Amino acid sequence: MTASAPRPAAVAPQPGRRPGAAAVLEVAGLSVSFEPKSPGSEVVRDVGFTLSAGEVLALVGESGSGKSVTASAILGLLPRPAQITSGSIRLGGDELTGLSQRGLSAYRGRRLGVIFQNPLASLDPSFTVRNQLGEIIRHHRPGLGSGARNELAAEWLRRVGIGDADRVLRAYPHELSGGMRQRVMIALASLAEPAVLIADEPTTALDTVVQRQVLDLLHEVVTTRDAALLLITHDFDVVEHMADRVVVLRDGRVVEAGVRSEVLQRPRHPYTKLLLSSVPRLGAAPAGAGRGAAQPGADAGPPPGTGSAAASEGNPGGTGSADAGRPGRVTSGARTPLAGPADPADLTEPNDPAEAADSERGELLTVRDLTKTFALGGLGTGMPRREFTAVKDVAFAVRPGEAYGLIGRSGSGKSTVARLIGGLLPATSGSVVFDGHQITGSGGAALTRLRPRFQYVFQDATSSLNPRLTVGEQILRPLRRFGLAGRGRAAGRELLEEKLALVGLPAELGGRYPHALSGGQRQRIGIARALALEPELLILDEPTSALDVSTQATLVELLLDLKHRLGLTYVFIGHNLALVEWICDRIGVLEQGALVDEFATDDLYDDTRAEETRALLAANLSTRKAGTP
Amino acid sequence: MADLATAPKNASRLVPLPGRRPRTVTGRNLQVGVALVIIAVVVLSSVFAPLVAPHDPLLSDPASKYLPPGSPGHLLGTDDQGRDLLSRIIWGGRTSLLIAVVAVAFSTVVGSALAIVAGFAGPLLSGLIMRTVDVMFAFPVIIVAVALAALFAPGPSVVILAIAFAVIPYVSRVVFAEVKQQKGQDYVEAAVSLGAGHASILFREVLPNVTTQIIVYATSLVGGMVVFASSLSAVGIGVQPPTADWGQMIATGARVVISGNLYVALFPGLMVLIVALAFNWLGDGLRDVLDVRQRSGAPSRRKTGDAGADGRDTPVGAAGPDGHADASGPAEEVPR
Amino acid sequence: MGTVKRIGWRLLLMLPILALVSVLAFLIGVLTPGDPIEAQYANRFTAEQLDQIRATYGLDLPLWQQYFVWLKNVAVDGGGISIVLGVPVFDILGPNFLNTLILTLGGVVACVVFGMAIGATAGIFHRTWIDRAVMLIVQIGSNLSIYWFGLVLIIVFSLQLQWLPVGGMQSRNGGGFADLLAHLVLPSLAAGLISMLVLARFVRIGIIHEVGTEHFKTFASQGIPRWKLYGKHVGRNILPSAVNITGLEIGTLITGVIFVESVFNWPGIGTQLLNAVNGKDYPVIQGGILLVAACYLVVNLLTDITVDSLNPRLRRA
Amino acid sequence: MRRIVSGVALIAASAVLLHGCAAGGGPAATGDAGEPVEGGDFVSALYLEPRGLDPHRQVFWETYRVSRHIFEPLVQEDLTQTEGVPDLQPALAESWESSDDGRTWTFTLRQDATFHDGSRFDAEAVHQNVQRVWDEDYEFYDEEAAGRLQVWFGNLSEAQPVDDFTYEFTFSEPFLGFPRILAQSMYTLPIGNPAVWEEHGNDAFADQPEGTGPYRFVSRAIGDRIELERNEDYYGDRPYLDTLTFRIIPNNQTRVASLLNNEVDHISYVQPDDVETLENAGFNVPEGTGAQLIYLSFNYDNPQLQDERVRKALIHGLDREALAEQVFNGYASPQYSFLPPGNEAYDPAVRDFEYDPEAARELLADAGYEPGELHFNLVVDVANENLAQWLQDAYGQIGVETEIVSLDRVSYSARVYNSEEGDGLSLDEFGETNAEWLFNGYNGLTGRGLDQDDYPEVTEAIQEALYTDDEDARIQQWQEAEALLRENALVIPAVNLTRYYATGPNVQGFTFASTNWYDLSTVWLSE
Repeated sequence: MTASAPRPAAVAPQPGRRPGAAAVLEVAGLSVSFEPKSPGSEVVRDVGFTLSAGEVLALVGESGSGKSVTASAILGLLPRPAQITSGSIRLGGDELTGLSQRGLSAYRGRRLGVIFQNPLASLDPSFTVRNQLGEIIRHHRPGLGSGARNELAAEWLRRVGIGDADRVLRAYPHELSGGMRQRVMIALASLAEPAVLIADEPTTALDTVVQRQVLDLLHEVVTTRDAALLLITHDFDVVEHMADRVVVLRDGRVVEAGVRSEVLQRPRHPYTKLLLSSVPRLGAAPAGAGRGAAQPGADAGPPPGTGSAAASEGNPGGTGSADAGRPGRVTSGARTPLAGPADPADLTEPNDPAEAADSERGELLTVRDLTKTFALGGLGTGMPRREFTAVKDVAFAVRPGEAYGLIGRSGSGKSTVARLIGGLLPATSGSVVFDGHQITGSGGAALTRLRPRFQYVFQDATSSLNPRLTVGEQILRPLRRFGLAGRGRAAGRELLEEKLALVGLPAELGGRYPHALSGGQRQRIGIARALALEPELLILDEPTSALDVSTQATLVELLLDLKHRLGLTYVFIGHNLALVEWICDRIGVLEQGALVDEFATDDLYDDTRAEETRALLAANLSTRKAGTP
Repeated sequence: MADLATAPKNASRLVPLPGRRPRTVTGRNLQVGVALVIIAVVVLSSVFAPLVAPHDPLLSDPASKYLPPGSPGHLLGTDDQGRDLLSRIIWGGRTSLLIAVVAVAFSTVVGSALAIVAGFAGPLLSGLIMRTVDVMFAFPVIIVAVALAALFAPGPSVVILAIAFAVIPYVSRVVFAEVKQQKGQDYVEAAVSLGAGHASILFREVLPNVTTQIIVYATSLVGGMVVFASSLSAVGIGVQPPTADWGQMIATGARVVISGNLYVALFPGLMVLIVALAFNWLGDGLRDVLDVRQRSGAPSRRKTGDAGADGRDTPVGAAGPDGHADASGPAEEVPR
Repeated sequence: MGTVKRIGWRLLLMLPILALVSVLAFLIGVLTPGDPIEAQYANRFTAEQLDQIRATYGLDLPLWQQYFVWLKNVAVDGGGISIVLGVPVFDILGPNFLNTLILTLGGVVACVVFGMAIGATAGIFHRTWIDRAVMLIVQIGSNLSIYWFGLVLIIVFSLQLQWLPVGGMQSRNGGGFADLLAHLVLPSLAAGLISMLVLARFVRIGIIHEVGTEHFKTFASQGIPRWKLYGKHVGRNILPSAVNITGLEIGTLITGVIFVESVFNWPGIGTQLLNAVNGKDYPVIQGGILLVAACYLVVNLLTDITVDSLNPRLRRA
Repeated sequence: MRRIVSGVALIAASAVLLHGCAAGGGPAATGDAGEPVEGGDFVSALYLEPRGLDPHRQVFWETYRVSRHIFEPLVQEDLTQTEGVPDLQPALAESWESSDDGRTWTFTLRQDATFHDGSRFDAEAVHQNVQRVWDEDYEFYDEEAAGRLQVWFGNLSEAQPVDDFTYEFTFSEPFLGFPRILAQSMYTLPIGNPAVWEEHGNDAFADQPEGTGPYRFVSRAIGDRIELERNEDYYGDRPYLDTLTFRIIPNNQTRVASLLNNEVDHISYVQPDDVETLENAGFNVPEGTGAQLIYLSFNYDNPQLQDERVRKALIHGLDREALAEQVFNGYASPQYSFLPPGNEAYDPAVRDFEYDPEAARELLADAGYEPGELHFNLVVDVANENLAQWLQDAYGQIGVETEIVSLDRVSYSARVYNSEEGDGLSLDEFGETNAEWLFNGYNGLTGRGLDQDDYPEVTEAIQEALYTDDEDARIQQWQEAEALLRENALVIPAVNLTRYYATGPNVQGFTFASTNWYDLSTVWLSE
């Protein structure tokens, strides 16, 4: 797959930007180190940029790029051992480096405001909103009486789009939704009308739908007051949506800087190019190679394995031999609808005619009326007992060779559905039938025998690997359990090499412990471990959401490639519509535990889509860019 | 900073902390080294007390009582019976260490077993065990010791049982929290998904992840229990005279403090302190050495335990000030 | 409503615990080897007379009846007659319990004041030499034997410096509140030592955690002065845990108080309990155990209620 | 070296002091600071918690050291005497006489005494006291008290008032020692106010003890203190001190420190190691010969010790002079008789089996024990642990191995009366001034498994002395009985303490009496 070219940045709302305006924030030659005494240990090196009034500057980079440390340094909030080793930070012409905390406090709030990433944590949980806003107002405007303070607070809440300001003022943070809290946070940071607002990943923790509202609000708040915004983000969609100028950081250094359109459309630095190409784009998928040719014909029953687009990047090392070693597996993807009953004898016969019918209809996985209820509180917890229905009456089917996407906002129940399908969680009611065999409610032994045929890849690769075992052991152990490991140490080593090669990892990684691997490598191990049992169905529970965008891209390509080469069937859980569109043939949309929409990926933009689907679509920043001039 | 690993969803992005600094590690190494040397010296001299001790610890010589430290033949002086203090301290190490180690080992095994059962049992049994542990947790140990001493005659067994009562709830909670935390890790579900059975998950997946914590925790407890046992002996419900025991020696020495013979109580007290510190340091060191994972510190001490099924959505702000990676020393402190 | 219900629920939970403790306390008396009557009187009495004396103490009844006789005694006249001292158990435990409460309170105050101060110092100066020095002291302190520490305090402050009395609760001429305070200082310090250091560690970690939170940075980024941040936001947010820890430490504190009583000759329940153990005076042991257990449960309940009331999530629920 | 020199000097000094007192005949054994001054609050530190302040139930000596200031007996001993047998003095009885057969004792009571509630002391009051401990038909008959007094009042056959102020006891056997028994501290009959128990019951008496004594009860906080105040209506000599406070300070060091810090004026049970410290600091540690006997009892349930040769060997093996010097720093005198100094029948000249380790080893060999073969437990009260350790060492030298079982006071009593296998010797302390104490002590040995039928001549001699009606022969009979007991090696007398109390520098008129209690009504505080 080649990088999908960034959509022409439609002319973003051009706020009152005065190109020649004086720089309100100038950062020059900034270096920060956690070990100031050892040279070369800087985590931020020689970073410089300027920010003018009315301007939005995005500081972009992946984790570890130093963007957050840079922001902390500007704020004078570096954690204790970290120090600015060189450079200058000028705010409205005043040098901030070298100022004491007391000296800095004169600038804070009044001239420099911050909005943090996690709205759930950036308000003090112990005080009401009124108290917290009041404290800020009292600090900046000590003369104000309490009535006037309340009035001002309420006014600001209304300004950030909170209708019932009185209720919100009385509320504790936990009583507000995430989006609401971030609005309060914006009000709080803007109260003193600072010349520069720094927003550190302000929407990362928010749902896509809310994310867009908050970004728009932020933009409005900043530009109407002719303030400047320094936006810290890893998300190019956000950059594209918000920024006037962009600074790209990598390993603490600026790799590229410039006007947004320049950087996004004509990136000069290869790293920027890589990042941009890695961003999944809505609507880009059909043009790209990812989803494969199978997709259009999905409804008619897939001819799996015939995908034309083998992964463009290929598999680093050894893939060929791996495939050669298991010729049968390649064709297994092309299993006929009747393959279920014909499968190896160790599987139980379908006992239910209806289930047999499922497999005859060509469904590898059939979900019927699936419901899951959790009990909360109750005896001894000091909380009243209540029930919470995470999933209700969900039904769908997945055909062999298909990639089925499940998408929804956080809390929509998509992960619960995944875990129910994966047999990791008992269902409250309803059934999950895999290739004619009941997964729900089936006993331990029967389920265990079935397990090698459907595998699960977890969202958090770190957590899904046992930290005390070498990754090799973790891959081989299930093989031994099912008698697939062969005999002798050499056989094991060979097998391991093969499994690792499948996901593009060198064999020597097998001897390592998970903590010695990078995030991307860990997820590859997670996939290798799942694939080692040679399953037909892979349940992918947001496998890339914890990864940086560039890592995500390579991983997605690996998944697509594996699917084609091994003829796998996927159930892919995601919250990023673009990513799901990229990977999946069909998509189901969950809203509050119910499946509200289901469609072939090509029909995503259809007018017949459910409201929730359209909301998700509308919230996507790149879509809006695409749709609105 | 090279690790592009996982960005925990809720973690603050503004303040990425670097990994442990090398200088601290050498500091730790030095600490562990000192601790090991102290423990080795004390353990070896206790084991070989008959060979090492210059005098019989019970041999009294009334003619030479209260010899000050540095007297010829009596490096640390003599006590009210004219017994050699150094020899008594060396022999006392046998009693004091043995009691502490046996008590901690016993409590660790029982406490861990309880916790693991609770961790893997259904809510009813688990609740029963952990609520019982809760009740035991803050219950004044001294009352238990008093009751035990009333039931049996005062002696080492009373001390060991009292320590067990004191320590089991701590161990159980630590291990339970640890088991819970491990059970919450996806690798357990991964193992289920990969066809592992209950026993396999317990013994081959979770236990290896918990044992280190148990060992580290137990190690750090030994020191505290040396101290606690010494206090019990000092108030007369522990080791009885004339057996050489540090707590006993403190109590004996306490009788002559006002007469000006401070050192009789001073040396055994210092010994208790030094050995306890050494075990603490060793525990800290072990934690660093054995911890292949970069995981956060000791588990929560709050009594409500886990938030339950909805714990996934609990915001960080509500989690309280524990579980922080920067906890120095064990967060769980046992009374002494 | 919810709060009342929670408290009611907790009260209800206390009952079986109290019943269990009472049965245990009773059994302790019964299972104690050695017959206290014989120990006291054997040399002067015939077997017949001994039986008579047993009957006066109700020791001739079946076990379960003895339990209820005992419960009645506890309820009606405060636990029967001490075998060793020949006076009602209540007369022994009542006043002494009050003294122990005073010392425990002193311990709590020492624990809270010094624990907070030490923890705050270390926490605020985290990652500086001050933090390291304080934590070293904390570590050393945590490994001190309370009994020995009390002794050292006496040597230094009473014998060498002669600032404070060596022991007891009041001076020879009685003396007022100031006199009581003077007597309270050293034993409170010794009794509260371990708890104070536990609290200090939690406060320190709490502060470090709170300073790392986004809401701390939110207010710091608004230029609110540090002292105000620590005083209001950090303080308020670590308060529930601090209260919780202090509550949980009551058990430790009581243990400390009892160790300390014997060093400082504090006329408290611990001294009486240790005496009673030595004297196999089980009416006193039973009464003492019951009293301390009940006290512990009440403190626990109060702690829970306080912690709940400090938690905005529960306050509104 | 310094220690010994100053110790010698001190002994000499206090000897001079004692001589001075004896010569002057004054009551003051401590200090000589001119005329007595009235007033002041006196604080004494006790080392044990007293039992309930009930005159008929008291056991521990610290109990009656307090209660004797509240309750008075009919007859008392002269507590200002520091040496020899204290003389008997009238107390609530002005005079007493016995019938010729020594079975009937008639007491003429004083008529000016009142109880602390103002009610009159008379023969009826005495009768109610007697009934309480003796008359099973009396509504307030107290089994516990009766049990305690059984030892002396067991033979009481009749007791009644003769008139308002005359009271008569009739015993079934002659009982010449009765008046001195009445003057003792426990198992006897100090007079309490019967109105109290008749109103509140026997158990409640100790909560509001009332007697006729020079001080009245104010309050008690167990574990802390007992407070008494002067009885302004006292019929006898007005005591100097306004109040007496007895603080309970079991910790030896704290007790000494409290004295040193002027927190208290007086302490009991001074440890030998503290004597020098106190004296150097200007405090008085009076020397006396009060009945503070420490002796070792054999456990006769242990077959090894039923062998007289073994018992003799154990006496031969004990160097009592060294014991007094090394364990008690010389503040104790070696004791060779079961009767302590101060006892009516005490004879300082008698000796049992002198220190002779060689003889001890031979006796043991004779009894069939090679060195190291004889092995038993030394059961001691924890307060005497250091002594036990010294003994362990001493017996080791004659080839006897011992293991120390150190117990608190009450566990100790329980253990010695219910000995366990292997228990050999136990360590006891006591002593009274009456010759009858030998009977009491001998009975005590039966509690250690001694069968009195095994030593008929001893039993007989004691019975004879106890029930003699020959006043002139009485003391000699007791001495003969003691000699028999001693020859049979039935007990090992060890030492008698010579230092026991310490007082502050301004305490005047305190006497280390030759019994085991004291009188504070003659004490005053100088400035």
